[in-house]
Amino acid sequence: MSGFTALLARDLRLVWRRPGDVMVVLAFFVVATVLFPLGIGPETNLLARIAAGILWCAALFAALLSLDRLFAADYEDGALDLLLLAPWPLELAALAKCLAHWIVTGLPLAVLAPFMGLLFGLSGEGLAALGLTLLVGTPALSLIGGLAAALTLGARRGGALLALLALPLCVPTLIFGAGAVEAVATGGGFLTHLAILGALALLSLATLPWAIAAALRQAGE
Amino acid sequence: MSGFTALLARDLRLVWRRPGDVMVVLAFFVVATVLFPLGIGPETNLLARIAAGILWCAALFAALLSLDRLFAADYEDGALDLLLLAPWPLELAALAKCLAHWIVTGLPLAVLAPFMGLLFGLSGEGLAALGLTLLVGTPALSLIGGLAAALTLGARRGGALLALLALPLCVPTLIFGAGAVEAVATGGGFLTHLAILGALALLSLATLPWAIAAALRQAGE
Amino acid sequence: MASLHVLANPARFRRFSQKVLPVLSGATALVLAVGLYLALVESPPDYQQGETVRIMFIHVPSAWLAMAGYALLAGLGAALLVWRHPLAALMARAAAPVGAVFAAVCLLTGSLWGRPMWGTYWVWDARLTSMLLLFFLYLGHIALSRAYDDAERGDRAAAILALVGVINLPVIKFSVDWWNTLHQPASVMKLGGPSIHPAILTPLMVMAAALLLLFVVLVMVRTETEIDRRRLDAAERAQ
Amino acid sequence: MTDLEVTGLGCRRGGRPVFRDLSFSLAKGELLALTGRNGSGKTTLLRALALLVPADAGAIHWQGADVAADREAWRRRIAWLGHLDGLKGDLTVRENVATACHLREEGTERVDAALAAFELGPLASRSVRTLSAGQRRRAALARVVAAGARLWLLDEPLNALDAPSQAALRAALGQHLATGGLAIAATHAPIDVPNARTLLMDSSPPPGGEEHEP
Amino acid sequence: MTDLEVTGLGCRRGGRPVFRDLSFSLAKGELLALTGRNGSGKTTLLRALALLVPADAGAIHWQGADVAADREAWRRRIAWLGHLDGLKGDLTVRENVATACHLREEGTERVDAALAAFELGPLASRSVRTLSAGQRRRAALARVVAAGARLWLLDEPLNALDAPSQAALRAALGQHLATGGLAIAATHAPIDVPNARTLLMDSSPPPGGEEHEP
Ligand code: HEM
Ligand SMILES: Nc1ncnc2c1ncn2[C@@H]1O[C@H](COP(=O)(O)OP(=O)(O)OP(=O)(O)O)[C@@H](O)[C@H]1O
Ligand SMILES: Nc1ncnc2c1ncn2[C@@H]1O[C@H](COP(=O)(O)OP(=O)(O)OP(=O)(O)O)[C@@H](O)[C@H]1O
Ligand SMILES: [Mg+2]
Ligand SMILES: [Mg+2]
Repeated sequence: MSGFTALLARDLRLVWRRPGDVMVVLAFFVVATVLFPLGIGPETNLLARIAAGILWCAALFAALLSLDRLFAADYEDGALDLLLLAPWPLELAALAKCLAHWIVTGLPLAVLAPFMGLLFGLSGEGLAALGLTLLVGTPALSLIGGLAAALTLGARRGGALLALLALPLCVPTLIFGAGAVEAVATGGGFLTHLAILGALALLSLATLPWAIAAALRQAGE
Repeated sequence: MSGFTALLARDLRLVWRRPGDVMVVLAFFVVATVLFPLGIGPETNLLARIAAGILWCAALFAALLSLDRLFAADYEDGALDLLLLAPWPLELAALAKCLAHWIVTGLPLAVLAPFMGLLFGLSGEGLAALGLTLLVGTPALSLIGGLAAALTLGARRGGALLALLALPLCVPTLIFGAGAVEAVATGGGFLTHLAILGALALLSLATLPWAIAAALRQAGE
Repeated sequence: MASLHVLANPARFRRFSQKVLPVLSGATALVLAVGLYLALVESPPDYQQGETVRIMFIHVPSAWLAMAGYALLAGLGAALLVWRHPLAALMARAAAPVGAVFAAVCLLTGSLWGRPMWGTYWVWDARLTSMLLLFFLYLGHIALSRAYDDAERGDRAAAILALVGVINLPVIKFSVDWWNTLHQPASVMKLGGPSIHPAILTPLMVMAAALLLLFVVLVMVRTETEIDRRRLDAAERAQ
Repeated sequence: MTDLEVTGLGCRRGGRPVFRDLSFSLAKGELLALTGRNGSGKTTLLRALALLVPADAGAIHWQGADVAADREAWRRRIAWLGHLDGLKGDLTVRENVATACHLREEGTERVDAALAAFELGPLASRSVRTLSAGQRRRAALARVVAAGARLWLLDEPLNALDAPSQAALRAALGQHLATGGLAIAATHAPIDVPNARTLLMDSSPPPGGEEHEP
Repeated sequence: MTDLEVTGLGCRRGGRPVFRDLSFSLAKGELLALTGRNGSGKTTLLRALALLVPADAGAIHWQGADVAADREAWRRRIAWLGHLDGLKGDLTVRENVATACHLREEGTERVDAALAAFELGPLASRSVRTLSAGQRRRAALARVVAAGARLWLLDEPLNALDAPSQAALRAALGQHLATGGLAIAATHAPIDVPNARTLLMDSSPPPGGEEHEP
């Protein structure tokens, strides 16, 4: 078994031991989307108008809330040292951990979101756009969040401030994700948006594993 | 010095040592609120209409995001045992920790929110209402979140579970907080809402420290 | 109260439930059959809503039982925390998913009903929203009680949550009512007001009794399962 | 005269009984060293004595009174050193020790002596995060000394200490006992102080006797 | 024939030099015991040898080649036991050890023997979260044994172990050395194995010699 597979399998198994954990993230997503109508008021037209933004925001929050322990657990129990000492590239380890996170959060969120869209009265096409953009956009969120999680490990005072830099990195993904759904609502096509989202995800994939690995090495010192 | 003061001072000092942590919460709040104008488009009427709900929701999420380490840090480094063994009521310790959390998140959020409200085109009166309701309402959020944080100690996937537990309980505060700002916008008085928010905060204050202490004792076993 | 106290012992509960369960199950089947007959065959279609009115006979009792179920959880939580009844934890564990299912049934039947009635699966109505929040409270309870390796810790944490939740339930309901009436006074969901015709009221009540019995049977069966599971754990550990 | 009297104590962890029917008593100036196999219940016993873990059965009496009756008075009498150090990485050594005193609602007049006892003077204003394992353990021990409690509950206090620090611990313990204190310490290495008695926790049911987890 | 050759190694932590100009060499079948005061740099040295902490100066050679040249080959040669156990509480003991082997891209054929060496058979399917401190430490040691690496780097391996487990560790170390392995262990207690040499880390600048934190 390659180390990459082993790590992926381990993380998925850890989640499998407590299947409730995935449910919790999804439940959080549902609760969060419900909170916005409670804050804004129950007018159906208004809600349909802002549904895309709300659902994408809630997905971001759900991803972020489940990300903060991504590396911290390994850091605190010493398992991070074992990853740093594994005889294969740390970049792959970073990728495996982000992939495991995406499988247990991004993927289910993309499946669930269209159902929540129903509550907000989105059209059928809008629902499809929502699911697709989330499917394409969430890998970038997992990677960016993974970077923030790695940067905030341990002692460095600057860590928190660096995370502050990572947050705005999510903004483009959100804008194009929410924008795609709205484009559908206003009669436009969403393929351009989807392509841009895909490009963002690929860009993250091509750069962030290195950044995450560097941050993890810092934390190991 | 009483134990309560000592604990409060310790927690504030810990935050003071890492001011970045507070900055991240505030930055999160700003990013989350800025996102909506970006996603929804520049229709001023619409934005002003939903401003209260968005800002209150964002404040709620920001508060929750920072809550998950409230007791977890003490739990993991063994300092919780010292609190459990302190010769004064644990309920006071719970209160001190929630108060410290409020001082470093609720209070700055209440100060910052009116500035963000400007972006949404809220009226002067609406801005005042926003700041005041946050000032009165956020203590309840800190206490409810504190309970969720204490209940999830030692459980995995703390952050998301915490939010799932806390969010439904935060609904009344959210509704009256956002409602107050909207009442101002529609010409109504917001003092009733403020009074209800105050009542909610007092209700939390009167009940939750006991629940938190009970949850902490469980965690110490 | 004294008789309840006797049941606090899991072994005694077993003996009691083994005697009572067959009778209770039979009664449930009987009342359910009568109720379904009354609801589906006997009662007239509504002059406005047509045949879909029959959804109500499931929908409304489910709503009641979901609410009663949470009160039961809180009571069991208090019993666990204050009197340390060992059975209370097992019963709460058994009851929470049952209550959640009734809440889900209420939500599902309601939104299926909403489609023909309101033309949409969902509106942000106060009653709907507060039932949704109750469902979330159930979810939180279930997730928390299963979040620990040590089942007893999960039981007690969930008990604390149930107590706090039940204090908050009226507050949530009140605030949601208030929230909705401000923006959307008197929504579509006004059927006959309190004056329901006996032709509808009778099957409704019989169905409510049937589902209540079903609730009790389910909780008892699940409690027995929980007792067995704990026994098994203990036996394995003692080896 | 025995100050501490433990009778018939029993505890379980995760549904498994860890020990049953444990009785002992301890008088002024005495140290009880808990030894036994890994998993025999030393940590559990210490936590039960501190009332952190509820006991299944039995009672703990201090000078004749049940300690569960007045928990706060009991907590004032004990100082705790766990497996974990209980120090805040962002605070300095002195701040950590002083805060612990404040949290007990006591003054900080013993802090300097306690730091000196473990040669922590030069490290006093370093933040704990930058200390080595043994330096942290010493800071945690200084916290115990500064607490000025009658009964010390120590879980593997020798862990990570170098030889001179072990001697410092022995000296501190000796002085604590000489001034009428009591101590209970879980340990795998002998602690050579006068008036030390040993309680061997034997693991019946054996620590490895369990089978599969459910 | 010396396999490991360390020359002129120097490290700093948080801007302070911890040790300077450290040289030693180690041959097949030898154990190097690192001793010295708390804070003298034992942990730092072990981490530097594993390339977890960058060295200021000096070089580490394995059979003549600089280890920094091929980091992955070097990592394959070492097995690590840190202050922290590096175990996942939600996995069982066996799963933890097996996963560690997989992460090294190795098979799991040595796992059973490693568990047996530390009497972990009966605990193998308990989840680590429910173990006592010493039981966890034993699981971490089993992980090291199962790794099948040439060089063991152990940071205070005796911590929290009871006497029989200490003997088990000694036996495992003895066998590792006898089959041509090398080991470096930071420790405060003597490890009685044949072929053990001791390196006393003396703290110049003394561990307490620093002043205020910058
Ligand atoms: C998801 C959607 C729905 C939810 C969550 C929901 C929830 C509830 C709840 C909680 C109750 C119990 C109220 C009480 O007795 O205090 C209730 C009763 C009732 N619901 Fe619904 N409902 C939904 C949809 C509908 C629809 C579409 C209709 C038909 C138009 C409907 C008709 C009724 C009626 C007739 C009652 C009994 C009225 C009464 O007690 O006076 N519901 N519902
Ligand atoms: N993260 C850090 N930042 C700054 N200084 C550190 C850090 N970690 C350790 N030090 C300092 O480096 C020195 C060496 O620490 P190290 O942990 O290597 O000591 P050690 O010999 O392992 O001690 P012990 O026996 O207590 O484990 C100490 O003076 C310590 O205070
Ligand atoms: N949280 C827990 N849940 C379930 N079982 C536990 C838990 N903590 C400890 N145990 C079990 O209880 C028994 C006693 O553990 P305890 O920690 O008291 O042992 P100990 O004597 O301190 O051992 P050590 O010398 O290793 O520190 C062990 O068999 C252990 O596996
Ligand atoms: Mg122990
Ligand atoms: Mg060290």
